[in-house]
Amino acid sequence: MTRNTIDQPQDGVIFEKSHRGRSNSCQAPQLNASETTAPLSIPASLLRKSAPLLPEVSEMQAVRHFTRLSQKNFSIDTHFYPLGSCTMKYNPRACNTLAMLPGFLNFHPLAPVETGQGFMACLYELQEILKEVTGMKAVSLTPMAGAQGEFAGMAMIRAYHDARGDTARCEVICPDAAHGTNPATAVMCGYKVKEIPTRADGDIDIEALKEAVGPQTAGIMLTNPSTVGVFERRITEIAKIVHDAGGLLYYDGANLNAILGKVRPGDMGFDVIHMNLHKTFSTPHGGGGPGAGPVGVSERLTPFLPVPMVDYRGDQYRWLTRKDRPQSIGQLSAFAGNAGVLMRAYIYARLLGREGMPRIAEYSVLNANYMMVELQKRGFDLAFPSRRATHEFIVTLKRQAKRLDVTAMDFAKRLLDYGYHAPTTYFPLLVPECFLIEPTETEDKETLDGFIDAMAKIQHEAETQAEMVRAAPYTLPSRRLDDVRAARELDIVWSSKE
Amino acid sequence: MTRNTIDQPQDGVIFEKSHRGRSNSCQAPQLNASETTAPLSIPASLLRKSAPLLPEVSEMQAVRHFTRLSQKNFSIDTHFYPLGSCTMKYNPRACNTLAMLPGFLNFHPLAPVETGQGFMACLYELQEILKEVTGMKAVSLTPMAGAQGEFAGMAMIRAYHDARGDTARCEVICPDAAHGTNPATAVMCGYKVKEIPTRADGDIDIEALKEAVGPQTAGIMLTNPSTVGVFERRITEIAKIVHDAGGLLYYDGANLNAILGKVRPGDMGFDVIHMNLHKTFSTPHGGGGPGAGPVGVSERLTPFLPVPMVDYRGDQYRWLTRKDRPQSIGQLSAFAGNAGVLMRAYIYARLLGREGMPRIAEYSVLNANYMMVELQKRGFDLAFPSRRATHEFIVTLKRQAKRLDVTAMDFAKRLLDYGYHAPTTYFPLLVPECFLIEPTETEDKETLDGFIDAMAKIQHEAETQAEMVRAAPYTLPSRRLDDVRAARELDIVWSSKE
Amino acid sequence: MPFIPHTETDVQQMLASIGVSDIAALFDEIPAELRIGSLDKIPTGLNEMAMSRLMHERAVAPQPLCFIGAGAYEHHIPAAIWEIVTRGEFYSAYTPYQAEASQGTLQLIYEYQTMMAHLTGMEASNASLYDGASGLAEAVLMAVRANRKSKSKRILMPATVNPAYRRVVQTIVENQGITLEPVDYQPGSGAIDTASLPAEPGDVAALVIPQPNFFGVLEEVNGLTDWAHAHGMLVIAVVNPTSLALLTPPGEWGEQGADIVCGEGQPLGVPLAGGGPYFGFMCCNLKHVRQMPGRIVGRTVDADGKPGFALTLQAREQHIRRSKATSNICTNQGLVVAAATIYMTLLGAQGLHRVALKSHQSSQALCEELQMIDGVTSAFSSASFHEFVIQFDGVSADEVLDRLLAEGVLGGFNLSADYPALGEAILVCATETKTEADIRAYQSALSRVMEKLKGGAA
Amino acid sequence: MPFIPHTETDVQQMLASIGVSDIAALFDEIPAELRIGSLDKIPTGLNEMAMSRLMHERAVAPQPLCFIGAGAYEHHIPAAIWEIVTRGEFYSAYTPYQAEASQGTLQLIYEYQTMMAHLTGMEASNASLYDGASGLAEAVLMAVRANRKSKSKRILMPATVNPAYRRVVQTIVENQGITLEPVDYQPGSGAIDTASLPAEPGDVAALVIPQPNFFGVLEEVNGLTDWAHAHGMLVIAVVNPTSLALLTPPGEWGEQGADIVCGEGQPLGVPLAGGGPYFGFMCCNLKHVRQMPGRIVGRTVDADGKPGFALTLQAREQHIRRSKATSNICTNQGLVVAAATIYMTLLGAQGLHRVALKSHQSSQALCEELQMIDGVTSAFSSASFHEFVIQFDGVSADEVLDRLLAEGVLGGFNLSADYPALGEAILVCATETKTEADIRAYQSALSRVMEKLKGGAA
Ligand SMILES: Cc1ncc(COP(=O)(O)O)c(C=O)c1O
Ligand SMILES: Cc1ncc(COP(=O)(O)O)c(C=O)c1O
Repeated sequence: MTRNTIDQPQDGVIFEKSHRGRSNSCQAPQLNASETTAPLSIPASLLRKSAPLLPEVSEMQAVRHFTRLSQKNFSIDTHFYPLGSCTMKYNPRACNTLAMLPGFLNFHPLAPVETGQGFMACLYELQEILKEVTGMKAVSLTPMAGAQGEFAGMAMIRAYHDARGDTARCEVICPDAAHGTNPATAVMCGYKVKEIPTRADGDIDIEALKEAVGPQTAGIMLTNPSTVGVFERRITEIAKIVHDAGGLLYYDGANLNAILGKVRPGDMGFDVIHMNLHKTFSTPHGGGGPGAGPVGVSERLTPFLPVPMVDYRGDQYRWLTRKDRPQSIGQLSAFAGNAGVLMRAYIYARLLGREGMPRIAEYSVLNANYMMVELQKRGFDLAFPSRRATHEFIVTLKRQAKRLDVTAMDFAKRLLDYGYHAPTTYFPLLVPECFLIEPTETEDKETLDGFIDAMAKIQHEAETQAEMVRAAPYTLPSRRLDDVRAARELDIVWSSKE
Repeated sequence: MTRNTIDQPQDGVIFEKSHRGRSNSCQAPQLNASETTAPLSIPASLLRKSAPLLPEVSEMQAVRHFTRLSQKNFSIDTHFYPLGSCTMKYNPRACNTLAMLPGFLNFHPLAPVETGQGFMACLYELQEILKEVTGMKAVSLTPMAGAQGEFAGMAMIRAYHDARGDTARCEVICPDAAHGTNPATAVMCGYKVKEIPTRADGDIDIEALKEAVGPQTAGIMLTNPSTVGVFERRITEIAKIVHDAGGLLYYDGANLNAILGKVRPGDMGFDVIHMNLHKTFSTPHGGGGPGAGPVGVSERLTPFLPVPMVDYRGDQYRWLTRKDRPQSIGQLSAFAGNAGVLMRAYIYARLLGREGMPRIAEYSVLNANYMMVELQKRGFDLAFPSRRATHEFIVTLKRQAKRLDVTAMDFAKRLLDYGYHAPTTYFPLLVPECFLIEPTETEDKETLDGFIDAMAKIQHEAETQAEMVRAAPYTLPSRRLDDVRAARELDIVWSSKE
Repeated sequence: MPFIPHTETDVQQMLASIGVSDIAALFDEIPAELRIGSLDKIPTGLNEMAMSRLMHERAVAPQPLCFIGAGAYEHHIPAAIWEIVTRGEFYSAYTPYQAEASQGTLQLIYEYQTMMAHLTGMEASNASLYDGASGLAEAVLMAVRANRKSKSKRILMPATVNPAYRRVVQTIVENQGITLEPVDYQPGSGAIDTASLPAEPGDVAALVIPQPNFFGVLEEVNGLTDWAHAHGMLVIAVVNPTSLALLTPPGEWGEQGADIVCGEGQPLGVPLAGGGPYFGFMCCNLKHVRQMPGRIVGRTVDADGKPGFALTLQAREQHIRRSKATSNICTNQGLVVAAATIYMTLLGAQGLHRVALKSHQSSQALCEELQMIDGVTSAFSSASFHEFVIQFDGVSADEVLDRLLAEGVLGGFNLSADYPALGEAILVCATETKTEADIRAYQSALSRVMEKLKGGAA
Repeated sequence: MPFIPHTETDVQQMLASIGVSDIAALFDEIPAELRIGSLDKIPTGLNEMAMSRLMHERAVAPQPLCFIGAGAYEHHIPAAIWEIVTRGEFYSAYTPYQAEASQGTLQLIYEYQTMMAHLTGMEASNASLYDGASGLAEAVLMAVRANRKSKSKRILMPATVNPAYRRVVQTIVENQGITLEPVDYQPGSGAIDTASLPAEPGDVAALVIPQPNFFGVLEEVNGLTDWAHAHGMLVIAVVNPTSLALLTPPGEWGEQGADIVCGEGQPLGVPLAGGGPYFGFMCCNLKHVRQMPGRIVGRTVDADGKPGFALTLQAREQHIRRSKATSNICTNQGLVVAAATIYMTLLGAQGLHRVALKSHQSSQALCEELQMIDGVTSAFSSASFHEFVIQFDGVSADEVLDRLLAEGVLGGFNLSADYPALGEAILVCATETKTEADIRAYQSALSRVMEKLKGGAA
């Protein structure tokens, strides 16, 4: 007799709760008589003939529906969520509350700057903070997520080569472990992608790199710590190789947790970096976004930064546009990017302060190394056993998959039953049956221990009742979902026929 | 393999998650050196020797703990909650959002009125609205819940008699169906309580009333519609009987939903009324409070109203205190009552407007009558089958209890499994095995039909698998709880010994 | 129709099922002469947009620097608190009568009870009363019931108890024949003079002891408690919960500790908000728990033997015991208690101690600064918590406060009406929200005001 | 330590388990010469109380009456929306990769897709792009991929498309060799003159059609669509979602409807907030769905055969297809989409229609009022939605706007830089938030300003 045996009255999609003619007049504007009856100045050929199918529900139905939907999610506010490369740390509630003060929400992006000085002061100071923490010369906040930050970075590299007339550079190098956005971005900037392999110890194959670079090399896209969760030790050498070949170095700074306040991409020799404020600076993931992907650059790329940026001179903050920065690659959004996300990151950065930043590195790395060692002690295989973990590390379940036919995905689903979100599975692609595990600094030791115990229990279950594990989860709003059918029998828009 | 078979990592009381030395420094003030080391001017004999046991958890642990706790509740925002006499209707979110604007939250209750004119304007207008809707001459908003409103009302009745030197009136009449707060309040005001019976048709036994009144009668406490969910048809006659005997009439207006904008207690002849804004005016119940229980009075009780009240003259709102109203029964709270609750009720009242109020009566009564008739059609017994329902009505499960040994409580618990909060059970006390059902106006027909179906299904279950029903619920965070043990083995404060 | 989901079709189907032709028919039991037309004096409904605009306009108010306390205190409120408390599942739930469907609220209250018991040093706590003042009234009623040694309805109520509380207690208890007898304070110290207490007070049910008292001054709680117990009285402590992180908990006052502890919970994460909703807390020891008013949550087990929570000892309450209940209280201040519980959780013992200490230090610093102004003197010599009284020499307190407001400072609470003997005096509060710059701002504003007023007088 | 739960004991136990002596040892793979000292230019940390005070101070800003639109629109936002959206379970969840643990987010997106498809008259919708401008860039890239009949990388981009959008598209598509070719508008009507379109446009991948266009004017979308299709182009519609409650949905433009529909979602319940986060929407028909960028949610069944939701068609995306993906987009604007979904649910078709109609009527009324002022003329004759252009005779638009601001009115967006041919002209918007009194207030402020400026000029 479980929760699932009785259909709950509030289940179903919102359209199934809709009732023709139900209206929620409290939210609609009142029209006076002349407004409803006056003939429209719009020609009939441009007018809609029939109303769109939108839900017709009461306000309470809506509140109940979406409140109940929310309860079907795992989230940081409810669960441990050790999703590697995603930095699911605590999102301080104050960042939300303060960013949503009415005075900030009402600021029109095209209003005179006098009406938004407090808002713009926050953005300006965030630029300064990010410069310092990355060791770059200048920062533009405008990219709206990591991938757009990557785009801005690669477009700047291209603009730089173009500005020097160095137009034969048509190739970008990426390690095979790179996040998918890297190659996709390079292509959006008109480049071809050349992959280079990762060595067994997790570092880049420097010999392969040497062979790959040449006059066709526009640049390289790297992450350090890399996406396999180790610090690239020969980074200075790599920088020299690429620079000597005339290429520039792009730093995918989606995950800065492990190095915040410890080592700076600018000091490693990188020319451009993007940051994911929705990871390191703890703005919420919101079930998929929004994020913010500011870019920082070294001296030589400064002229090319995307606009707008915020400037402070005398006693007023103002927007810098293409007019002020003629070599800029241009605008990436209609206004100033995901400003509200930037506000939340700013508040977080000020709460941390200079002393809080290295602490993040220290405790996120401590948590990752502790989990890595403990899981190894419980018999799990590490992908790079000779290395320190950074903010994350990789366990490979290849052995389990082969021997017991219990895959990483099965472990992942069973973890959900135990009340833990699964780690990142099957990324990076080069490690088979992998779990990329990132505990973050905001989790306590008891929670890490609980997760480690759950892993050990599932291992035991896999040995004794593999069938059961393969059919997990059991305790969630849905049992395992049929992805294949989702793609084959495409149902992406509800219709009442069924 | 259910949710309950695996202990979720976040279960347990907050003290079990506490860890000595864990601190959440972001929320504590910074002390400068002199502040921590300076010798205190407080004598050692008055200083605490050891720190109190409060949880030592991180901010995220706290957020996760209380977020997860919240998910264990039923609520209006998640469930149909037809709890009779409680008016669980939709609490518009705007009432909360707008009442929590920073400009309102920062207003100190003792600050000069200049700094809170907007706030006080709302309270003043609420007084006016409540006067109009109850038909009373004056209103004081200060009582902090229904029971305190009752207290204020009975204290005014006493003050009135006392002021006239009519001091022999020592008795208050209550129907046997009255809410428990009524007799309890009468006693707090120094009165003895005389109960009079309810007739089989739900009305008061007028003959018994006539016998009960006399020179000892201070007044009568009535609800109309009564707590058995019917409208007392001979109310004018009753008023006359009591008034003729020199007593006053108290109207328990906890539930005005059924008469809002239709008929007014003032017009029925009542001398004093309290209202539960947390019912009729849809301020949230908050898991037990806070509420607000304003009192309205007829002309003769006006001088005795509790203070403060809000006055408007010329162009400033100001507080009226004992100084302005020397015959007042006095203050009931340190400041002006549950002001934030009053703000929410004010917003709600303005959203409804004059046309919205009778609509509440119409649709809450429609919903109740519909459910009553449909349940009767499905074979359930009504307590007062000859009567119209008001905003609520009573089903008695006496037959089921006798025949199947399945009680109202068993039905109630099984309803939880079906995703419906149970109606009020075992109140009023005079109807055996009763369900007092109040759907409210904000529920749609599909929801009512769903509930009716669930009742029918449970009836069927009771007939075919009574054992199962008696052991419900099955799908909630807890199975049925042992109340007896809770009282016998009193555990009301957590201690680490166990 | 705002908030009403019915379509015309629904209505017709429902009426048909009931067997009436229109909604009006459902009101046919109401005598025709009682039915009313429209509610003319109520404005027509606004949509949310218009209402939102109106409220935003009304919420724009001057936001002066606030140094008023006098029972409601400005403290930092962590953002997490109200974001969680206003979640629908807490906000829109009823009293947890159906325990299985209310484990969230119930467990939270159990945790609250535990925190309050530890903070006050007592064995039990209820789930809240309306506010500090009415809570004290309930404590007085409880003391009269609970004091088995005494048949008296006399209560000793010192003049150092918040005057508003005394007024509320008077309103609530007078109809039951209970009398409140004053105990005076010593003009120099601002506290009750233990030495001058009567040796033969007669049969008295209880002594009320405020800590800190209304002047912010600390009472000699140990001596007072022992004296009261020696004369067969119960001791009712009225305390500021923040101060308890620093001060001896009532459970440890004197030889045996206080018997009933109550107070205003507002300082624990509740906004000023024009005076409410706040909440009253009440604690006692187990031997008196059956005399305590208000709800209580207990831990028990469910049918599977798993721990769970439920309301308990309900036989004390009006819905069971009716006219014999410990109080008429039903709805309490649940949501505000949820806020306080999260506040205490976020602060912890260490954080709350820092709040108390910082508030104390700030008010000490402010008091020293203000005394240096010509014409301003500190009224009392005793140690205080985070409030203090200053007296003005030859100028009106009202005038001073008005002028301070013009300078953007809410200077304090005027004591002249309640304590005429103090002359022109105000009660001033500084909590952890006040920075050194704020303190200087007050000091310099008051300097300017005093200079002008004295100059004008000269 | 803010946000870090570790106690000293925890740290020691963890270090011992790892087998190192201190945390510094965990960084031993980082070359020593790269390690840095302290971040001197970053201020020291503030506690939440201090930060909260700072932000409250910064949030105090003049709140003039706003008549600026130009891509970001002030609409009423029901309170329920952001109270629900900021619930932790939506706010702090990740992208729904683990479908079973993300049914809330997934179902919501499925519902969103359905609403957007119906609103635009298309068969499919993605789960969002960053904003309207970058969404248009993605639409351009998609059109080049999707137009099988054309090998061209030429796109016709009318001058009536928001200039900021055109700049963004330029930035994003130029590196792939795509060219944007302008199409001019008719000076009198403010719309593209269908009649004067070239008979032989050559091989072009797509025509972009804005509706309403940047001037607020309605384009002849039917004629434009048919012309484009007749010449083998795809049609990319850039639309305002509010307007779609009133105007022909792109799926019904001309004979065959638009091929790709995109636009800015901000009007659907998203606050102005200095420019973001907003979201871009994109819809198309099923035949093009595999060319669409961005996430898509599909309904499927679980192991018990019960309906459930999951991300689908992921082979289009970068994490699977890498360099061959339809776009590099990964993180999108999920939470803002949640807000828009709740907005559309609360408003319904009827409510949204009223918002559109009221906005239209308000702006019409305002336009008429303003034109009556001496020196103010309306620039265009065509029908418009909720924005319009006015021109000033002999006075500078900047000057007018400055003086209006001094009167508490944000008068509009200055067009002079983007459209020098219009002279001194501004784009003005009025939505349903503007009352008759607001309209009069603008009218009289502008009258005063014009009088002064003209007087000064004379
Ligand atoms: C290493 C890495 N690079 C790039 C990205 C892309 O960032 P976004 O999702 O914000 O576009 C991510 C995150 O998903 C990432 O983990
Ligand atoms: C009929 C009736 N009277 C009085 C009350 C007491 O109101 P409160 O709980 O606000 O004190 C209630 C509600 O519980 C009630 O239903």
